[in-house]
Amino acid sequence: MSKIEIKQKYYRPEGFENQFNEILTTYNKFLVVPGKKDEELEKRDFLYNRLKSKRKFYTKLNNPLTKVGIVVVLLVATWAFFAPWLSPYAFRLVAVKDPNSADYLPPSALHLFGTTKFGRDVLGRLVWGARASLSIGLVAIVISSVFGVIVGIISAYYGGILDSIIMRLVDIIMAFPGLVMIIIIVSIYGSNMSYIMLIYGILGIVGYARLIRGTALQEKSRTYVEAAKVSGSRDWRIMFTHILPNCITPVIVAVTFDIGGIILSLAGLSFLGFGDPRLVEWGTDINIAQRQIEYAPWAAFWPGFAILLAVLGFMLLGDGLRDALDPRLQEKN
Amino acid sequence: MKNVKDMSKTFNNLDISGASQKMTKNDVKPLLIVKDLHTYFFTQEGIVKAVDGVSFTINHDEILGLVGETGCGKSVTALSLLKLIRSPGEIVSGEIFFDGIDIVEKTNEEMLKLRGNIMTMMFQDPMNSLNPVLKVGDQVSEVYLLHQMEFLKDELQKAKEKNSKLKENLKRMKKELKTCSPEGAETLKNQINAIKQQIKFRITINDIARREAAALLDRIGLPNAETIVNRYPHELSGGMRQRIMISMGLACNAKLLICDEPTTALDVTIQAQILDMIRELKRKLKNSVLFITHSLGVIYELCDRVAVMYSGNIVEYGTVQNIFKNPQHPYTQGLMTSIPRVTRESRAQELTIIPGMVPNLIFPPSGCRFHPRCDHAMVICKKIRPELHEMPNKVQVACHLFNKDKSGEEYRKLTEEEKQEDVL
Amino acid sequence: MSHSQAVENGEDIRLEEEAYEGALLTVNHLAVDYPIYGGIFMRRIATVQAVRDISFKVFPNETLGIVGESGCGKTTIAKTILNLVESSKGEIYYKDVRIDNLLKKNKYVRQKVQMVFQDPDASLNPRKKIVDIIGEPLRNLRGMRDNTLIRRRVLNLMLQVSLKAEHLDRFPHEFSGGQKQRIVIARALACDPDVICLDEPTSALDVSVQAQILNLLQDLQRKFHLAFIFITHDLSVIHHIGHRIGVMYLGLFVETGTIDDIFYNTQHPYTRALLSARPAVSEAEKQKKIILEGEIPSPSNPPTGCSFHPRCQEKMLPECNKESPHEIIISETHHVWCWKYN
Amino acid sequence: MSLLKYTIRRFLALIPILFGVLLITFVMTRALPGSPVLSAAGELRGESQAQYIAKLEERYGFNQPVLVQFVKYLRNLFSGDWGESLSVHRGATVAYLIGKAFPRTFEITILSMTLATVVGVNVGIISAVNRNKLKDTVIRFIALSGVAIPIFWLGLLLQYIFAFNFGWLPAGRYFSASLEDLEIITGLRLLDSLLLGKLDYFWDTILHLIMPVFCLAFVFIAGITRQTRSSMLEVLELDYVRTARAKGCKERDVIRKHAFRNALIPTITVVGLSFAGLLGGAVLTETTFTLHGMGWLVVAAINGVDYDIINASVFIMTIIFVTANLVIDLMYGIVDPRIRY
Repeated sequence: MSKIEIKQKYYRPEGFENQFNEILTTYNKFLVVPGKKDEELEKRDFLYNRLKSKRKFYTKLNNPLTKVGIVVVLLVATWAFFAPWLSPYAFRLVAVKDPNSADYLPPSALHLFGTTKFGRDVLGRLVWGARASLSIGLVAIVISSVFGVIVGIISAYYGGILDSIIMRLVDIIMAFPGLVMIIIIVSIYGSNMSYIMLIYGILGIVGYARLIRGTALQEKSRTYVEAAKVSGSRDWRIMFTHILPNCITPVIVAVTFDIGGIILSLAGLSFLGFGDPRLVEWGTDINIAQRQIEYAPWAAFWPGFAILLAVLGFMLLGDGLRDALDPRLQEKN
Repeated sequence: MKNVKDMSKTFNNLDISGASQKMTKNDVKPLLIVKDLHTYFFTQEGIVKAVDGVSFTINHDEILGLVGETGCGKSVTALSLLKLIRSPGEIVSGEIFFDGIDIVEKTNEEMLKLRGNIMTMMFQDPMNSLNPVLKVGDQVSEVYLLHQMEFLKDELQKAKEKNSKLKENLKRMKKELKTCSPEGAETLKNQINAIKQQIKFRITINDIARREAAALLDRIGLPNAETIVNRYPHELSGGMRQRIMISMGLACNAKLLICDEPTTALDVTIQAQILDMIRELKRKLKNSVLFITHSLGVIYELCDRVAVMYSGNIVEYGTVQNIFKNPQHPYTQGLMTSIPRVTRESRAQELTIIPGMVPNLIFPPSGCRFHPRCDHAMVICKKIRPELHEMPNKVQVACHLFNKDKSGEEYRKLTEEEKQEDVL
Repeated sequence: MSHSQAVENGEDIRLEEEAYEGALLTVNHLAVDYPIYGGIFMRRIATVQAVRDISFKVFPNETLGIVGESGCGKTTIAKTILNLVESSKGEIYYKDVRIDNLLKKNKYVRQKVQMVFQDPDASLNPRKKIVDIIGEPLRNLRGMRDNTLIRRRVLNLMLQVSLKAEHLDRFPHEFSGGQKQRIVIARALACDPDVICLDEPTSALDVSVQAQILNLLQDLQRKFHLAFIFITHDLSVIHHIGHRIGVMYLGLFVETGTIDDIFYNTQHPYTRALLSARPAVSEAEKQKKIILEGEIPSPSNPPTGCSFHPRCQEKMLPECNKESPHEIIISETHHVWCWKYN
Repeated sequence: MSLLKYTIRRFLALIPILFGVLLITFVMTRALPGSPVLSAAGELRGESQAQYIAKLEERYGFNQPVLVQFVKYLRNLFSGDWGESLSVHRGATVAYLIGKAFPRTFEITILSMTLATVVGVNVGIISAVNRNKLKDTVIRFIALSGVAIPIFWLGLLLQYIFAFNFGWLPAGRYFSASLEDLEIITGLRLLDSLLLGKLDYFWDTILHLIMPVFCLAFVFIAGITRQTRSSMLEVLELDYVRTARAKGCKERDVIRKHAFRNALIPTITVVGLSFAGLLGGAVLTETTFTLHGMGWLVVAAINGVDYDIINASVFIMTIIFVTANLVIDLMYGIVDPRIRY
């Protein structure tokens, strides 16, 4: 075979050119431009989607418990966001001292849930308290999940000594009794809201690092990672565009659960008296009211109920998400 | 061969002897009759018609092969026979008669007595099909414990009697020891020690079952059966695990053994071993086998008759010799030609292929499910689902090509566009 | 079509290159060890010799088949060539460039030597669109950045493997096994490779789909003058598509030769057993079965001498279990490692 | 690798962890604001107070660099001298205080974990078997509330209802003030009172323990139920369960014999870690019910800046935690024969 023949065959495979041009001239010109779609194609896509049922994820979430969870989370978020409009009393009155009212008043028309120490309205504190809990929870979770994911993926992907060192550090922090450690740190740095956020965030990194390391190790051994290497992807690209999207699901679930966990733990901290005293916070309320539990149970009951509600909301949502996202459960049916 | 003798002996008391076999031979009734079976899965996406009108029979002492591609409903058919279909699946209609028993009408409680006893099933992946935390012996002996309780109790009684006899002997000897001379004492002591080793402290029914399991594994040709019963599945190789799966099926000498792709996960040489073993066992035990596979080669080597499945239907059904020599249905023809053959002539030829792919079972094509991929597709193929017809060479084929009168618009050939109309 | 036009259409841009006649890939005495760690301090306590001593050459337009049962090291060879696994001994050359420890850095060689993996399901990232999957090598190796250009080139590749235009923006789980394998092949073709290692490309597929893929591979080979290293355990497939074959057992070749040599002039007892164990589909192919006893020994502790001797039914010489056999040249193309022919 | 070698290897790996924990705790205690000797100075004011503090600091070596103190502390620790309390219970040795607090914690832990495991595992199985039915939904909801409930709030509610409202149960502490004088044999009050044959003491302790044990158990039942349910669901879909059904096993046997042991493995982790966490002291519960166990001790120590108690109790909690981890891993090997060391 002469070189010319080879070239001809090589560059113009039979029939291919015509086929290609034909398709280009019909509807495919839209296909090669990202984001554009052709009408006929869309029709086909519609037929196709009829098969694969895009609503799968939403139908999975369509579980009574999950729906309750979503509603509760939205409710608590609304309280937190619209607290100034929803609260019957201004922040000054529920945070410091209400001069127009007395300590531990039973529920009445004026104070629907009664009052607590310094005559502060329980309902008002309940609404304002959502702010502290949610903002601390959210900030802490963002810190810990972002850094945890980065550390975990690097540790899993490179392995070796780096992995050993990171994991030993993780072991040490994990081995600490969590609440005790937080109490000690809070005692050292003072119970400032921003410190508390940081402490929860930093301590949480460890858990996320370990969580994502586990799944990333599994993903790392999958063939598509090798295929990406063969396609010339660099390490960072493999880590963050190939492996990360495939192991983010458990992180999403864990984040939902952990927001609840942090709110709960924060309440415990305040209950022990280590919370930020200037903050309107549910745990602090219970701490204040616990000595009067015999005479004014409402003052301790409602904040606790609010904690339960908020945490339960996140837990229900997390549970639903896990069911919906878990590939093992998904493949069945 | 020693093994053969042993086997026939033990299986005699399990009520499957040559004599009873002969009696059933005269009876022309087939062992299993499946009529128009429909098994659907009611999922959120829609109804998956996994098995849609399947009929076949299995005779006594015969291997029926069920061949088809992934997702054509082979395994679901097999699971339906044992009523092991789990929610959201359901046997919608159809009849299954096994040895005169109506399986579809049976309650779950009644099925428990049949499963593993007179009909049993082994699965594709022997690693996942054996419980990883139980010893192999326990898993095999469980079948005895479930279905052979009477037999085991008899054996237990025998063993206990033997034990008590030994104990009496021991007592007598001990008495003698006190009175006898010093020279005789030496030999007596040895005898006593020997007996002591034979006496078991306590014999339970589990011990008997485990002993039977070891004996079974031994008969099946596993070396060191005594030690293998005390191993865990992960300590064995793939071939050994598959043998253990087979032995579980044979423990009660089931009349029907359903093998769901038993050799797919194995290497060629091991596959040859296992096929050889199934063939041997079937020859000795004269039971029937439903062999499910996607490999035409295995079917050709092992089976007597074959049913070719496509997308929940049987399209061709007959003896292996006839179908492999002269396939009639376009799908079977396509399958046959798409296998690379190992002959000098076949090398030069390009493989002829079936275009397209297996249809989705939620929205299957109308009429004949094969028509979108068929070269001979006609208008009628799109409208009416063909029934199985008996052909001159005793092969049953479900295809409109073999209708007698083929004139009129109904038999116009479809164009490519028409074929693909409702295919996604 | 001019050069610039070709580039615009995302067509092949390698216009000026010469067709190459010599060996594209040369493997010399390759050995690969996997260490096993254990003990209190997790030190290396043993090695699995996945590949022990393998040499071969691959020429353009040719399919070299590597046949063997699971655990014999065939996949390891492919991975070593692609530098996914490090070799412990031996050299690998692409043309005359030594590539066994270079591949990670050298984009050019990555373009020229590509791989298709066994399980099409696992080798596609489930969270990426098809256009991104096939376009990945273009971005990384060709440095293409323009999305429209990449889409055009990807569309071109997809048409080559008979995929449709509307598949561009779908995700892998929406495809059947055969289509997935086509996607994988299209990705391997993206940068105009010379050599493609095919690691059991059809073993996860159904018979009819397997035939489609085999035909496609043959077409592509003809079109692009590709060299294939076809790894498989299915002898009928390699009989159909292959030109030369090496039969492997426990990390070593036991017999190499052309199709005619191996199938119609079989020498090694293992090859004979493999051939006979393959289930036949017609009277013409039926052979007397040779049932091998036992299973493949563990590669961490291979038998002494000829590694096949514990299962060999023709072993006759005392050397069999003492020393490993030498390479016996039966004809120019046909080599066998067995004491019988010494 | 043999079990022994594996255990040795794991113990060796513990050394750096324990060392790290000790060091970090030590440094952190020294960073705590205030000084343990401040309270010791008591009534003293002004010049004499400063002098007295300086004298005490000199005596305990607090004026030396932290690292020097740490080395000294380590030496003492391993020779058995855990130091003495400066503020919580001035003059008592740390070993004595912990020896008094730990059995109490241990008693509650054993009781509540036994209850939680038995109930949790069974309820979890029931829930998995009835997946997505009403029973399952109710169980899941209760289990999730158990995880979400603030334990101190639950404690307060129970106190309010049973102690203050109905007066059936005592509100807190281990025993009635009149029955304090029980001889100590093991330190476990329930066991001691039985050994001594003093049933009134026994009954009294039980009444005191009902509420805290229920509180703790409720929370841990929730965790164990959830874990058992999800691992059971996973196992029930596996091939060997299908094999068991094909053999003709009854559904009950399929669950008990084939599925349960495989599903147990993740549950062991949850039980083990909860157990370890509880042994380290349930800070919140002990505070709510004024039970003077480990949790109460450590919080009191932090409040009083009592260096040695903090160090020792954190050290003990860590040891319990890592040992529990090791035991869990060894248990895996017993339950799952695939795991070899």
